[in-house]
Amino acid sequence: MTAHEGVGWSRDEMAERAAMDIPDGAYVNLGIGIPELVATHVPEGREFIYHTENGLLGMGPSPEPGGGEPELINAGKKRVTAVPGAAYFHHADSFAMIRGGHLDLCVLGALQVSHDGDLANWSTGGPDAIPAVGGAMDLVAGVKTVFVITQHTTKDGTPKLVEACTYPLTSPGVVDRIFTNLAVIDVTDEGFQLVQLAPGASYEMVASKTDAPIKPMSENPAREGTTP
Amino acid sequence: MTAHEGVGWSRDEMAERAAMDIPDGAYVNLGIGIPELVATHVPEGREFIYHTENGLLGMGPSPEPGGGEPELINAGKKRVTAVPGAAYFHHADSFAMIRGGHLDLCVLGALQVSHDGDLANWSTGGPDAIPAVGGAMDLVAGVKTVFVITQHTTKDGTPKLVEACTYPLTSPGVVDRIFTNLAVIDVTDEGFQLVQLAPGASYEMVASKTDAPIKPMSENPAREGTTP
Amino acid sequence: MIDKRIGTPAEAVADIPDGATVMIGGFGEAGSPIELIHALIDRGARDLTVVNNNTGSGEVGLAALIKERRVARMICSYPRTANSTVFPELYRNDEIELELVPQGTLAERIRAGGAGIPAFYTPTSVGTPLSEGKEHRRFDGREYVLEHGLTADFSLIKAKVSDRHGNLIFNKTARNFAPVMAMAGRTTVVQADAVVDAGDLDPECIVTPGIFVQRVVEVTEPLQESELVAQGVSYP
Amino acid sequence: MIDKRIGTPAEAVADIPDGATVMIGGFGEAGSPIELIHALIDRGARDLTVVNNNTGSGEVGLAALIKERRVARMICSYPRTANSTVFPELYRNDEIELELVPQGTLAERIRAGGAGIPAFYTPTSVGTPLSEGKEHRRFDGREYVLEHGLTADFSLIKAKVSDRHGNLIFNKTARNFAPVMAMAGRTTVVQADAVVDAGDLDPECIVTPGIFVQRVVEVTEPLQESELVAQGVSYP
Repeated sequence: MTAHEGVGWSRDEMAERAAMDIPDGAYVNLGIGIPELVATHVPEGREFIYHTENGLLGMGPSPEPGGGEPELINAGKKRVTAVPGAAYFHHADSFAMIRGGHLDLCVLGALQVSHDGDLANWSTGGPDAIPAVGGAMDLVAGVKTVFVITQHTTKDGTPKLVEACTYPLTSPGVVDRIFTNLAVIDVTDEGFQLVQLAPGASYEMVASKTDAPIKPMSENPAREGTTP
Repeated sequence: MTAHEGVGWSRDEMAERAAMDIPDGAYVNLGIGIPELVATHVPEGREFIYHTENGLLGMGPSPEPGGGEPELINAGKKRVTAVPGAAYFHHADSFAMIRGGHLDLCVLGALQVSHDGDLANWSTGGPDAIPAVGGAMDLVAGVKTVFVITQHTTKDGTPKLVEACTYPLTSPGVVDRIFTNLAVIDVTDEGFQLVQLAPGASYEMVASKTDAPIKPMSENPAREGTTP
Repeated sequence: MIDKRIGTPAEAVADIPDGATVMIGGFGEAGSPIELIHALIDRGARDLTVVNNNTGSGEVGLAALIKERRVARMICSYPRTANSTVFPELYRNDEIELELVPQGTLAERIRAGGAGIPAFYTPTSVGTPLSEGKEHRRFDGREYVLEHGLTADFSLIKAKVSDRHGNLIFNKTARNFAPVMAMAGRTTVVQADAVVDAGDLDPECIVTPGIFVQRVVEVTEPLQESELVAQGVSYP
Repeated sequence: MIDKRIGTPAEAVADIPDGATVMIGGFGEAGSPIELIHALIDRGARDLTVVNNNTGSGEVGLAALIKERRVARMICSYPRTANSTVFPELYRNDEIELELVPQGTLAERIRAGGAGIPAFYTPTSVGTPLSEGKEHRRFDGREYVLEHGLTADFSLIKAKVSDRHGNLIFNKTARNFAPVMAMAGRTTVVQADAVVDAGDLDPECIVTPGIFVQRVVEVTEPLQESELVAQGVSYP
């Protein structure tokens, strides 16, 4: 049930595609995992300022392997750098930025996204799972635009884009746009709206791997490729 | 009705007497007026750190007349200095210190103090008065020990220590000790308790100028001169 | 490239409309963005709600804005100070509205507004006329009053140095309300004594990170309110 | 003379009793006051409630405190991280209690506790299992949940430099929770890489003013958690 060879975007291409939709000058928070790769794909002529919730605005690229400092890390606890114009601050100020609506955009991973924009990305709710929420609930509650980057399905082919999340929610109704290995999809008032297909992917393929209705591009061509 | 010549403490002596009751190492906020004079009377061997609510911990003495800077001022908007070890911070952090119970002591002026410890020091409530509260309500709500320095009566002889305040309250039940030109008086669970008489003042004089019962020292000699 | 610099105070306040809520930094004259306030007077916006700890002094800066009848309503803690005559006169004549807020509650309401906190409980003002009609509630046996976050359409503040990202440092007790007002303003306009390049400020010492700032104007030798008042200057 | 210096980590934590609530700074290893935590292990206090963003890694620092069964209850946002095995095992065996709090709510609850705010409303966690059973309320048409301030008997934090008054500066992202925990601890104990005289720090750059600090211990070359974990070190 995995995507065919040569079909769709790689993790890196998904991140690159998401970066294309971030406006110049945006203040951006990147979640752990594929979202972290977005930082390596700033489109020509644009400048983003990356926020990491553990107290740094102006996060720069990873240091050389083996380099960096243990007290200069990102939210994923990986070593990072700081760009000229960076600022350090404490956790309450950092989440004041988030909760107060000062960040333009965040890019998060997902376990499930519903066609109402509900996001589940912190817990499978399993009896043996150690619940761990971090800053995800704060980010979706406060950041103006929420992007999700995720594989279109789990490894065993189960759709992650669904009518209703079965996992515990991170927040209801918060996701604006989803970047998967197969497509770019908006969450609209009428549910999922296909915005763009990955190379080799078809509407039928995307629809068959999505557990909720999804409108093809032709029904709403004006939206294609726009930034929410 | 004013105090007799040679009787009682001057404004400066009242401030000096109050300073004697501030423990070594205390973090102290001084209100506008006579309380400001306390800063000039730090007893030998003690170190106090003065907080001014407009964003400075470690306020130092006034600069030379004509000196100082317009952007280094105290809560009374007078020019001050900063001591070695001082720190600047913003208003929300400053009042977090106050409201959060981090200041040991404040010294405030008063219009009236009741024998329950109610303080009125921000408004006469008159129809033409411009109400102005500043930080007084925050200070008495948050600071551990509240001292009041005030003349024992108004200029026309009306008592300022009363059974019930007639002016709008700053807060009910907050005053611990009062330093007047005639006496040092504690506010106890049983009302006013005389702690010390100023030179030339008698219990009868103090009692006659106080509009509430006041216990003489002999009833509770152990309290004399102690710090609350 | 991110560059928040704007050429003049006039351009920086050109879109402040009638009826706007405007936070203005400063505690007395310390931190008062006097050139931005004068530009706002020139701009002509009326019916403003202004948040400031005081009401200005003399007939310059905030006092001049009030004197020109641009302010319908003041939210402040201490509307009378030395040389403050403009506000008292209008207030006694019922020509300006006043919401009196304890200073710490004012600072916390502004921070809350900027931090996405709609309301909080505080012990300050319980048992006084200033908490009358407000919701009270006990926590752990003590009484508190509910207060609401404050936000503004525009915040006008003064900094010592800004970089092109809007990262700010301040001068001594001129810092006062500026950092929290920067958080609470949907558009925060800064006048800075100096504007430098990104990276020129120590990232450990930045007080207000640039995310809270939208516009920066360099005003290299700002007027000092007390000097103007001493000279009897009246603006405009 | 005000001098908050204490000779050793052991002396600095010698009065932490059984059953205490202890806030411990750090986000992962960055800012973790590892020498103070090890001193707390040596001290032997049990039945602690510990507030930290995580639960430590390997078998040193916070993870070692948990492994020694000193922690009855953790309040944190993210109890599993790389090399975090101690907490998960105890949690699955019902040997430790967990209060899971969103990271921003945790930071704000700690700040509120330190600022004398008993409770506040936040949009975070509305519509999720983490707000179940909590009071909800609408402001301006949006739903919020009531959260309470957090205080601690002791806060243990790490700073880069302290002066003898307890004024602190931090190192990069090791700052994280330390400033708010310093506010919320009735007794705040700091381990600093260096302790200097009053006046040696720039008063404009002090992050935590000394009023929030009660004790300072100099630990000139602090252990680094990730190095110890890589070496397979287990404390004690």
